[in-house]
This record gives sequence, C-alpha cells and structure tokens, in this order.
Amino acid sequence: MNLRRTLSLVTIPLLAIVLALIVGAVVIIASSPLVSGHLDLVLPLRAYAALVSGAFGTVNGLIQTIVSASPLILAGLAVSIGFKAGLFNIGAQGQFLVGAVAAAAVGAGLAHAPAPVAIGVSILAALVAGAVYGFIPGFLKAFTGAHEVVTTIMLNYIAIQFVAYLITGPLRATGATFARSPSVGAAELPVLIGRNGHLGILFALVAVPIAWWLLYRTTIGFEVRTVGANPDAARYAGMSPRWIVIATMTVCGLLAGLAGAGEILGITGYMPAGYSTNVGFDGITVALLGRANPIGILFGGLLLGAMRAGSNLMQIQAGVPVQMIDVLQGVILFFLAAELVVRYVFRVRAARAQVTELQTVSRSYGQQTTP
Amino acid sequence: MTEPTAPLEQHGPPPALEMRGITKRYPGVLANDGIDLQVHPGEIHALLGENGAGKTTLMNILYGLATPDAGQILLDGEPVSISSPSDAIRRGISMVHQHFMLVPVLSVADNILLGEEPMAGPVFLDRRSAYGRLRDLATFFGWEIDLDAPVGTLSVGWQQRVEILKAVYRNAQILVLDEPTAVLTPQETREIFTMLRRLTTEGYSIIFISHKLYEVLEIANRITVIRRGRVVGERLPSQTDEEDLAQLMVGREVQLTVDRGTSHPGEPRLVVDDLYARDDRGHEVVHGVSLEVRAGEVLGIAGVAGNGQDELVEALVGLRRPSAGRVQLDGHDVTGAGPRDLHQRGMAFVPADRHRFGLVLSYPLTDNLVLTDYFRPPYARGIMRDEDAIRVQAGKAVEQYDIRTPSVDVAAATLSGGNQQKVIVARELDRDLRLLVLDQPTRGLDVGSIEFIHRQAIAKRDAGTAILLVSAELDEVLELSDRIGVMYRGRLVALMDARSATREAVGLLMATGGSQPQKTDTGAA
Amino acid sequence: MRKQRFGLLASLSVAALILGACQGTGPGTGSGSQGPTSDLKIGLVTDVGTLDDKNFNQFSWEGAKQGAQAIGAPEPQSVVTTASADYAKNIQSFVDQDYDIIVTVGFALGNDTTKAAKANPNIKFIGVDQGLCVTESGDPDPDFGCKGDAAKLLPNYQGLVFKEQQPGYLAGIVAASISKSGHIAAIGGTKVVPAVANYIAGYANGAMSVNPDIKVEQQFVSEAPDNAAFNDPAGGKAFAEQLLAQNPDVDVLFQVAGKTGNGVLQAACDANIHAIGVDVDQHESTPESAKCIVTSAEKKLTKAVSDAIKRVADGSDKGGTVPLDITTDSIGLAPFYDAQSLITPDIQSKIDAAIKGLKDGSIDPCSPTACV
Amino acid sequence: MEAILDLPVIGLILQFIGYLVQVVVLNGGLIITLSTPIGLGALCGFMNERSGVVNIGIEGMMLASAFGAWYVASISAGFLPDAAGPLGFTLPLLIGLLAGLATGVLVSLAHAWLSITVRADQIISGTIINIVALGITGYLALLISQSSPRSAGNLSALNLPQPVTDIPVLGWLLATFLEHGPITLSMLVVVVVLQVLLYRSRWGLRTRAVGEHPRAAETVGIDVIALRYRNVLLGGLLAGLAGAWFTIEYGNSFQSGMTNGRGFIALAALIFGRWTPLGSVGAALLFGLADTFGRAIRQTPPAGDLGAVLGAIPPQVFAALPYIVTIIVLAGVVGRSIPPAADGQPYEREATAR
Repeated sequence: MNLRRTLSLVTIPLLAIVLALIVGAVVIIASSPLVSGHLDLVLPLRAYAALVSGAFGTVNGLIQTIVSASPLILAGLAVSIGFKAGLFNIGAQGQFLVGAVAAAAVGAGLAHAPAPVAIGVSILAALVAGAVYGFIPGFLKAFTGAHEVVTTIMLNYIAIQFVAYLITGPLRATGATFARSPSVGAAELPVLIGRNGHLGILFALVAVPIAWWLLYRTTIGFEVRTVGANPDAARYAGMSPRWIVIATMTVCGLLAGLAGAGEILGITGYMPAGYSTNVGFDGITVALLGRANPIGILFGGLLLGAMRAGSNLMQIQAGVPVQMIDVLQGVILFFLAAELVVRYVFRVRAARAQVTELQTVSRSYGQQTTP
Repeated sequence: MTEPTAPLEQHGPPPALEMRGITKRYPGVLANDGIDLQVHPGEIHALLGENGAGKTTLMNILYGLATPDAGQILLDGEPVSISSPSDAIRRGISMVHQHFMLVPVLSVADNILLGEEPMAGPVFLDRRSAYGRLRDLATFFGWEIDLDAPVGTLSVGWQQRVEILKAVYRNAQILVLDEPTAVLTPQETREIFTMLRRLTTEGYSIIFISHKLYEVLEIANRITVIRRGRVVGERLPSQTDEEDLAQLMVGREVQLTVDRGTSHPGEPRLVVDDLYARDDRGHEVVHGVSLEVRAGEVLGIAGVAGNGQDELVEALVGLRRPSAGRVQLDGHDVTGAGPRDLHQRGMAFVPADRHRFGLVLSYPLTDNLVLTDYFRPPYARGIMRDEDAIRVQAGKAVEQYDIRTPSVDVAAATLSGGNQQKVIVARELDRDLRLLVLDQPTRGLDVGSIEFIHRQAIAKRDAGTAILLVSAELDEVLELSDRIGVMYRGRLVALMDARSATREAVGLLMATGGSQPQKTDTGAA
Repeated sequence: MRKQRFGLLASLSVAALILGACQGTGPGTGSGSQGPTSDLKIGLVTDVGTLDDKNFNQFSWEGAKQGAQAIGAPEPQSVVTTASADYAKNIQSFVDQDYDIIVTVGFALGNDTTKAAKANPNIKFIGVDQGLCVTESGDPDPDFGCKGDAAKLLPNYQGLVFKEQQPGYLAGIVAASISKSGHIAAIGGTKVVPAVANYIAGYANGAMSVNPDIKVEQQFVSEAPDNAAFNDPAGGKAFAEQLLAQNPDVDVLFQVAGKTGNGVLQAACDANIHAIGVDVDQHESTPESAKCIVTSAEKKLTKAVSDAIKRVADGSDKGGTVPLDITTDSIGLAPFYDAQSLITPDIQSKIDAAIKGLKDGSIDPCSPTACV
Repeated sequence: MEAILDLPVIGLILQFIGYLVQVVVLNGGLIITLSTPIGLGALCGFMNERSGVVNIGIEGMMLASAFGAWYVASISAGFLPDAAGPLGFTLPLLIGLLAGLATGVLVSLAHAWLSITVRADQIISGTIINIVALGITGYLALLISQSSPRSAGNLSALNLPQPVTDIPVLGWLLATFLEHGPITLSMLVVVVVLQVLLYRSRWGLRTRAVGEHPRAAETVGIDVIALRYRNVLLGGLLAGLAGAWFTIEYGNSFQSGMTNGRGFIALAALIFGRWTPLGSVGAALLFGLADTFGRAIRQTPPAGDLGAVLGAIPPQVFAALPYIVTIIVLAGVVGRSIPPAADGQPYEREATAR
C-alpha cells in the first residue's frame, strides 16, 4: 500500500525528467551545428554524460552537487510548505536575497567576534529577515486578500532594489574598489566535508526531516494542510486560517532566508553589489518535482543541484551552454504541469485526492479573498 | 402499480419534446437509466423526484451540458442531437438553472442579451433596439425593472425573473425550470406560477422540476416521477394526490411526519440577546435577533434562504463575529467566541454545506473524523499526533454510525452524500452535548439518510441536548421542532409553539414577515 | 492530448533545426597553425552575462582563443556564469578538470580567483580587471589593506589591471576637439565599478585639457552593477535620449555601460551626434551603430589576455597585479574609420601630444577630476 | 505656528509640480515610447485575464518574441533587399515583425493548451514560460553570437512636418503622441480599440461574461473554451508586438534577458489599471513617468530645497515604485483592484457534480 503510493508519486516526476531529457536532446541536436559545426547526433549523449560525470563523477563533484542542492532544498521547502497551505510562494527569491543581505550585514558587524557567536547571530538575522519578508505577503493575504502570487513577485523586485541600496549605500565596505559588503570574517561557515562542503548543507539536510515531521506528524502540520485543502473547514474546525497563512508564509520566508545565509556565509563570504542567484525560481521547480513533499524535495533538490553542478562540465566538455539547464528545467515543469492533470483526470481510478493540493493555487487568484 | 402508459396523444400532434431511453453514467453512479419523457405543446410538465434522482442530469442532457451515453431526443417528432447549449438554444430550448446563471457584474440587460446579442453591424452591440423589446417583455409580465442595474445588486426573486426574461427573450418553445421555487417565498412562488400559466397560453411548453409535491400538484398539467435514474410513473394531477406521488418518489410507504414524541424542555441553554451580524460584503443582515433554546427541545428556524439565517448560524457557532448583541451558553457569555471555544463548551454544529465546511474532501475518513478534535488527547499529545488513537476512533465511528466505506483510509470525496453526512454526524454527535446546531442537515440526501439523521437528532433531544435547527425546508422544520421561529429580512419575526403552527401561517410569515410593521421583535419566548 | 503534445515537440524541434541550418557555418574554429605546440589547457570563466556581450567577456574570450592559438594549445573552453553566486563553483570546475590556465573575467571574480589561486599553486590564473589585494598569508584581504605581496604570495596569479583613465583621457580630447557646442557627455553603467568611474574621470580631464570651459555631463544609469547598469540596452537608450532632451546641445556621447551602453550608442546615432565606444573597438563590435562611432576608448583585452597566456607558456609570467597602460600599448584609441575626416591634423597632434605626455608621466589623467 | 510650518511645504509642492510638468513636457514622447512594452504586455495580460486565464508569463512571452523577431529579421537581412519603406519598414524587418508576432502566438498556444485544455495550474504554466523563454533564448543567443549575425536595423519613428509640430501646445501633443515607430503607434490604437470593444461589442460582452462566470456564458450558448483560446492567442499577438519593440523598433539587437523584468511591470500595470485596457496602459504610462522622473532627478536635479529633498530619496525607490504601488493597490489601501471572478479557474465543460 505505502510502497504503491510512493511509487505512484515518483512515477510522474521520473517520467517528466526522462521526457525533458529527450526534448533537451532534440534541442541540442537541432542546435548542434552551432556547437560542433555540423549536425551532431551524439552531442546530447556527450552533453549528458558530461553532466552526469560533473555531478557524480568525483568526490568533489558529488560534494559540489550537495552544496548546490542545499539552498535549492531550502528554497524548495519554502515553496512547498506554502503549497501545503494553498499558497504559491513565488517570493523565495526575494526572501533569499533579504536573508542573504541580513547575514552579510550582521556577519560583517561580527567579523571579529568568536565564531560560534558570529555564525549564530548572523544566521539568526537571516532567519528573521527572511521571515519578515515572508510575513508581509502572508499578512496582506490574510487581512486584505491581496493574492500572494502578485505580491511576492512584486516583493522580489523590491528586494533587488533594497539590496542594491544597502550594498551601494550604508553597507558598502570602505576601501573596497567596487561596491560590496565587508567580509563576514568569523561568521564564515566552517567546511565540514571535502573541499567546500560547508555547514550550510546541514541546514538543508536537517530541515527536510523537521519539515516532514511538522507537516505530517504534528497538529501544526495538520492545521497547515487543512487550511490548504479547505480553509472553510479549517475555520469550522476551530483553526485560524488567517494566522496559519501568515505563519506559513513566515516560515517559508525563514527557510528561504536561511538559504541566503548559507550562500553568503558558506560560499562568498560577503555580498557584492548586483549579487544574483537562481535559487528562488529553482525552488519552484524543486517543489513541483518533489510534489510538495519534503522527502520528494530532498531528491528534487539533489537532482537540480546535480544539474547545476554538472552543467559546467557539460559546457566545458561538450560545448553545450549552461542555459540548457534552464531549458531542461522548464520542460520538466511543462510535463509535470500537464501530467498533474492527466492524473487528475484518472484520479477516480487511481489513488484519489492525492494531487489536488497544487490545484488550489491559481483557482483562488480571481477571488482575492481573505482566508 | 405503474399503469401501462396509455398516453392520450395518439391522434394529436407529435410531442413538442420526446426523450427516449436516456442513459447517463457518471463514475460510480448511474444517473439516468433509460429515461423516457414526453412533453406536449402548451403543457406544464412536472418532473418530480428526490434530490439526486437524476432530474438535473436529464435536463443537462437536454440542454447540451452533458452528453448521454445512450438515448435519443426528438423535437416535434424529429430526432435531434444537442451537443451544446447553443444547439439547445437554437432549437428553442431554454433553461432556468437551479443555481442562477447570471453574471453578477453585468447589467440586467446585458445578462439577458448575452449570447443572443442584437447587433449593429458585425462588431458592435445594438443595445438601444433591444431595450425597447426588453421593456415590452417586462410590461407583459407587469414588472418594473431597471435594465441597467448590475444583476449582483438584485434580490433573488428579481434574479429569478431576469432568468425567466432571458428564456422568453430567446423565444424558447420549451422552457425548463430547475427547482425555480427553492429560494422563493410562497408569495413569490405564486407570482411565478401565474406567469408560467400565462406563458403556456402563449404556446410555451414548460418542464417544471421540483421535489415539492404540493407545488407540482398545483401547477402541473402532467407529472413524471423519477427515482434513482428511472421513470417510475406518470400521472395527471387530477388522478393523484400527495400520498401517491410521495410513494412513487420515495419508493415505499413513507410517513410524511416523523413521530417526534414529546419533549421535556429544561433550563435555557442558549440565550441570544439582540444579536446583529453583517455579511461578507459588510451589509447588516441580522438585525437584533433574540431567542433561547432550552435543554431537551428543538427550536426550528424557518425562512426563505437568504434572509440572514446563514449569518445568524455562523454568528452563533463562532464562524462570524456578531456586530452587536450577546450570546450566552449555559450562562456563560460566549459572544464572539471561536468555534473551538464553543466546541469545548459542548456545542456541536452540523453545517449546511458539508463540502465547504464539514469535510476536507481530500482527507481520509480518519482525519475527517477528528477534524474538530485533532488537537487534544487521545488524538494528540502536545503537538504530536497519535495516529493509532485516530484510527481506533475512526473504526469505531464507521461501525457505530453505519458509514459505508471500503476502509477508513479512503478520501471523504469517494463517499456518497449520505455517508459523508454520516461522517459529520458521527464526529459531531459522538459525545455529550449541551447544544446542537443543525443547519439544513438533510439537504440533498436520500430519504434513508434523512430519517437516520432525524432520528439521531431526536435521540439527542431526548437525552437533554438543546437543538437549534435551521432549515429552508419548511416541512423539515414543521416535523422536527417543538417551537418554531421565522426569519424574515434578518429579523426573527415570529416565535410560536409547533403545535399551533400551520404550514400556511408559517409560509405567510416567511413571505411577508407578518402583516404588522416589524420594528421590534415579536415573542422572545 | 498525446497527439497535441507530440505536435508541439515536433514543431519545436523543426524550428530549432531551421535555426541550426541557417546558421550552419558555425564559428570559425581555430585552424591548426604550424607554430609551436603546447598541451596547456585553457579555461575561461565569464562574469554574469554571456560571451556575446560584444564587450569585455567576449573580447577576453577572443584573447584566450588567440593566446591558445599562438602557443599551439588546444581550443580553450568557457563557462558562462549565470548567477554571481556561482563564481567559485565555476572556477572550481576548471580546477577539477586539471586545466593549466584559468582566465576569469571581471573585477567581481577577483575574490574567488584569489582564493582559487592560493589553493591551487600549480595552476596559472589570469584575472581580467582584477587588482590583487591580499593579506600577508595570501588570502583576499577583508579590510582592503593589501599588506601582502601578491607577486610573491601568489606567483601563479596575474591580475590584469588597465588604467582606464588613459584611454578615457584620449577620448575626452577627441570629444572636446570635435564638439562644436562645447557640451559633451559621458554615460556610465554605475559609478561603483572603478573601471567605469576611471574611464569617465579621464574623459572629463582630457576634455578639459583641450577646452577648460567645456561642460561635461557625467551620468550613471544605476547605483549598482545590476542588470539596469550593464544588461539593459532599452534602458540605456532611454537614459541617453532623456539626457539629450535635457541637454540638446550635447554633441558627443561617450558610453561606459556594457550592453546598456549599446543602447546609448544607438541613441547617439538616432540623434545624429557623435558617439565614442568603450573597452573594445565598437565600430567593429557593434556594427549597428558604426556610422556614428568616432572612435572607442579601448583597453586591448584580446591582446592582454593573449599576452598573459603567452607569458605563461614561455615561463616569463610573474604573479601580482600586471598594470597595463599606454606604455605597453595595452590601451589606446581605436581607429577612426569613416570619422577620420573629423580629425584634423591639429586634433591629431593634440592626441599625439597627450599620448606622449601620458607615456612620460607629464600628464596626469586623474586631475583635476580624481580617479578611484 | 502650524501655518508657518506649512508654508515651505506648500512651496515645495508647487516647485515639485513645476518640475514634474517640465519633465513631462520635455520627455513626453519618451515616456510613451518606454511605456510601449509595458502597455502592450499589460494588454496581453488583459486579453488573458478578462477571459479567465491568469498570465504571469508575459515576461517570457515578450522575451521569446524579442528573440524571434530579431533573429528572423537578422537572417532575412542576409539575403533580402533592405530598401526602407514607410516608418523604416524593410522586408527583413517586416518578416521579423511577423516572426515576433508568430512567436508570441506560439508561446501563448502553449499557455492556452496547458491552462485551458489540460487545466493545469495557470500560474505554474506562466512560470514555465518565463523559465523556458529565458533559458532557450539565452542558449540560442549564445550559440548564434559566435557567427556574429548582422543586425537588420530597426523601424523608425513617424516624422511630422515642422509646421505641424510648431503649432503651440497642439504641436507638442501631436509630436508627443504620434512621432513614434509603428509598434508604439499600434499600442496607442489597440488600447482605444480594445477599450471600446470591451464595453460596446459582442466580443467584449462575451469576454467579460466568460471571465466572470463561464458557466453562465456557456448556458447561453457561448463556447467558453474557444473564446478563451482565441483571446489568449490574440494576447500572444500583443506580447509579440511588445517583444518586437525591443529588437526591431526601439533597439536593434537581442541580448539575453533584455526584457529585464518589464513583463512583471506589465503585470503590475494590468492590476493597477484594474484589468481594463485604458487603465492598464494608463498605468504603464504612469510607471514610465515614474521611471523618467527618476532619471530626471539623476540627470538634472532641481535646484534648491526641492533638489535636496528629492536628492535624499534613494534612486532605488523610483525603480521599485511600480512594484510598491501595485502591492498597495492590490491590498486595497487606496482604491481596491479586484480581478475577474473566474480568473485562474480552469473551465470544465461538463458539470460532473449535481
């Protein structure tokens, strides 16, 4: 029973990945004259082989995959916990950025403090900043009905401007030749494994079981899921959909903010002006790929992390530009979106009501009502 | 018992509409099973059946909203295929749906014209020319109607008229009315009836769908009764009576009134004092309602839907904050208390819309059965859920309340309406209650389930629970209540002993709110 | 449904095939010359953006290719950075593939290149636009004191730093000389990038040296090195058009704003005024705007990168910041092409004098407007 | 006491208005030009959302069309004559424009199929479009750049004769509104046409009905699915125009990611404009004004106190302004904006329940 359910959950994402690889191959072959000068039928194989060996071929590659995956897992959780409550958090990107800038700012301030203090407080700052940034759309949804999709898109762009203001203004490091924040010094995360397997990967690995446990084994998770599945029934059952929406968005922001802290404290060590990232949008893919289930997200995050980690080798060895990853990602999503409904149609015969969670999101768009 | 159909039309013109052997299967349900129906020109043909008997499905097929799996439709003797509403409209069929098919933001005129727009040239509408015709139609029925008012601002009664104008505007030959009186007062109903009779003199054939026997007897020229997707009889009103029709409709001898025994009212449990509440748009729709429900009695609130009952109930069960007034439960002030607080004080609530409030359809029965209790022992310790305890409880409930389900792990969505309602009843009634609020508890259920639920309610009453029953089904209120109140335009306009209440008297109150101007509320116990 | 989806797929692939077929010739791959051979593997990491920016990423890439060809090394490979968070990861990809020379393009990669250079002493690094600033242990200096001797600590890391103020100064002389109105302008992507600020400071100073009364508008599109600053041609064009609407008598426009600047050039062309390109010979790299480009303030990226690679190949490379200026012919003005007629002998002699002065140090391009 | 405090504020406000007028007078045409991709994008969103299909993929649709228009124009410039006709139209540019429109329609077809036929989540569909468009155009642009494709140039603006533009006030108005390239001019026409059609035509009435209550529309014989398809595809044409603006009208080359978030500002304009054509384009113009105003403050700040006050505002505020006002409007703090009721709800033809 349980095995069958898991299998049925996994089949469609796997199918989507395979189909996406096929479509990707067609695109690569079609564009191969631009890469190798002639129509090259084996180019996709070379490209994919390089992708795989880049991601899994060496210990360092493997660690890089995990390092790339960890912010994606956190962002994936940030999106999917929203899904559980019937919310589409497109704002992981913005929440990531404010979390990152908060970690950079506080880290810089504590650059000479004892490492545990510096790290702890910087991360705390990122959590708080991300949480506040998630709270805003949650609050707006709960009390004004403004749909979170629009508000979070807008907040993403506001975050970019806000960060630009901070880094080129109050946070700008003195003496630096170009605009960046000061180094975080002591707040830099220690490397635990391999060359660059920093402490941040633990955040992601720990967040997954916690999220799973909270969602499926506690009354809090039950409330979140109930609000997502039927907010009226939740109210009837004595829950407060408003506060659950706010709390959920806050937690989503917190997770995305944590991802931002991991990137700044674990990888760059400071925040440059014009800092850019794909994490927020990759998070959406991860959430859908993982079917909004924390365990699924772990794998979805690893898969996308592997693609991001291996893509360089794909470009180096096969000459296929890294943008191919975005294409693949989009095609995976395309098939997931299409299959979601194919399954929905067959739902009556298969396990019913497994997929409906994601269906609620855009339905509410026209209503703009408070929960 | 069903007399061999020896219809009277061998020599006359062919029926305006004939449906032959219509069969429609939905997953798990045989909605129509070889239905035959004949409607003659100029007649009002009633289609009688319980909720879920397949009336609406049959009409959706006629109107091109659903495709039959088998069967044939003939118009004036010619076989036709109707694959979409536009087909139906083109062939002179119009339908007034149970749930109004009006676009709230569009004006009355635009709603009527939509789909049959008068055009000035290929692109632009010619509203002006249409207005004249619409005014004529309104005058024909003797109505004053503001054609530019957005439909969303009209009362239900007026929306119903707009729906009928829509059909008439389309020059329909066959007019289908799906439960047109469900939301109307008896007086409005009478007006509609007058209008329908007028239409038949203009040559319309009308199919009138209802499950109310007396209405059908009053208006129809002929009655076809369906049960469980099959035609079980055809009658002329002159040759039948309520008993006969009820038997056909339900399939066995039914006792139209439940023996509710005698009640032994005790101390007041719920005391409501001058309560006000607003609807979602901020309009005050409950004006100063006062009432009390005593232990061991059923207080029934009758009223046409949309007279503030929903908001009143929601205000009482904690889903809506009253804007003024006071609510006491067992002597404690619970004004503005949330659902959980009230639940813990011994209140239970069976909501009218079980899909919206009562259940999470995607959840298994286990979770649905603890929906209001999930947070407390034995189902949870702290924030940890105890899955085992939840399963044990679910197994018990399924057995005790005879919920027909393959397992406690299937989603609630897979159950029939009756079984879904049993899940709610099992959850809500399975403990010692001080107060039970039943809001339209049997809407859309089969007779078996209705009886089951009524019996459960009476049992609770006899065990000393105070029961507040709110229903738009006057019959249900009359059958179950010890005392009856009537809601009209947000006020409780009457409160009477059930023994002295007659269907006519209550109906009049529902329709008019009583003859005397209602400044203050009559009879608060 | 199935059929439809397949149809979509098929049309996608057909479209892609057409694209491919039309562009069939592909890039001219470096033909195997008869020169020396080397098995040095060269990799290049771009800044955020692409290789097709018609600007410093692209021309550094050309330099890597030329350098590889010159030393007989195999065709270099590149990784395009799509997010600034990925710099370190992208550099590491080449390290892991045992590349011998890794070129990183842009000041923003300096920090990560420094770290990589320290961690991999056997790999040669070439950083374009990267001044080295390290601590005594050879790490990136968080306080920017630059106490460590980068040349000794990181002998495998050449940081190529151009004196942008010098070509800016020469461009300023040209601009002031051909301006009839005495009102010229410069538009930069953002002043927080030192290269941009220095170009423009030099430009203003050069112009003043010709005409002390000249008005030089100095404007920056954005506060930060973001998309608006360097990756938004439409925004750049709008910025320039508005500037010209406010200052209709401006008749020479200098751009220092990457792809955003390509829009600036277009605005100048539309307004029929003179434009001056930046970094590379934009008369060649942006043919759309060639007709109004008088010259470009050039840093010879291709040559610089190629030279740096050659130094590695012949073992003459030294670590540390490699200053590139007019004395080594690493910067200068691009040819005038059709605009040659504008350059009177008098103007040419001013330019020549300035080149001489810059070379011997008698002219300070950072005065009176200071450089960064 | 208070009156004294108020005086300088009033002065400042007057100065501010004067400055604003000055900016508008000087840059009126530019504001309209810059609003074009936002306005057209918003109109694309209008076509989608008024018939009940959420479109957050405007950015991707525009980017793909920008690429399509540029690339096809650039290829055809290789072998077709480039004699310029009116408004700078050459054969390659015309073909490029058509290619841009076709790209917009194709991408919209994918969106329509996912959101209408498959009934997938419409927001996810839009997200997919944004991701794929950015990826595939970046991928192809990078590969293509290696063969240095030539530019086909760009369309040029209408030029009014001098005597006309010299007429006081009217001349300025005419020049501001008419001296534009064909795509910008088309937006000015399309917005008026759509506004009129929305309230006065059969199409408009039906579209509004379908966006609010599709079931009701179907019961009076309107084919909801077909109408949604048609509107989404027509919206694709508008996104195609918006995309082509980048590469063959205002600009003349393609750069990866060059739409730079304008598709999302278009979404903001649609919401700010309360889902009406005039409102959307009005909002686009307002955003264009804010943008231009922000640049004006950088380039030629006003003198005196006003300059000091405006100078103290971080320039990022102007860049973020469209997003901030959209949130404010959506939250109903000032003048609530409410979407069509059925926006985002996939339509199932056959009612399975009841």
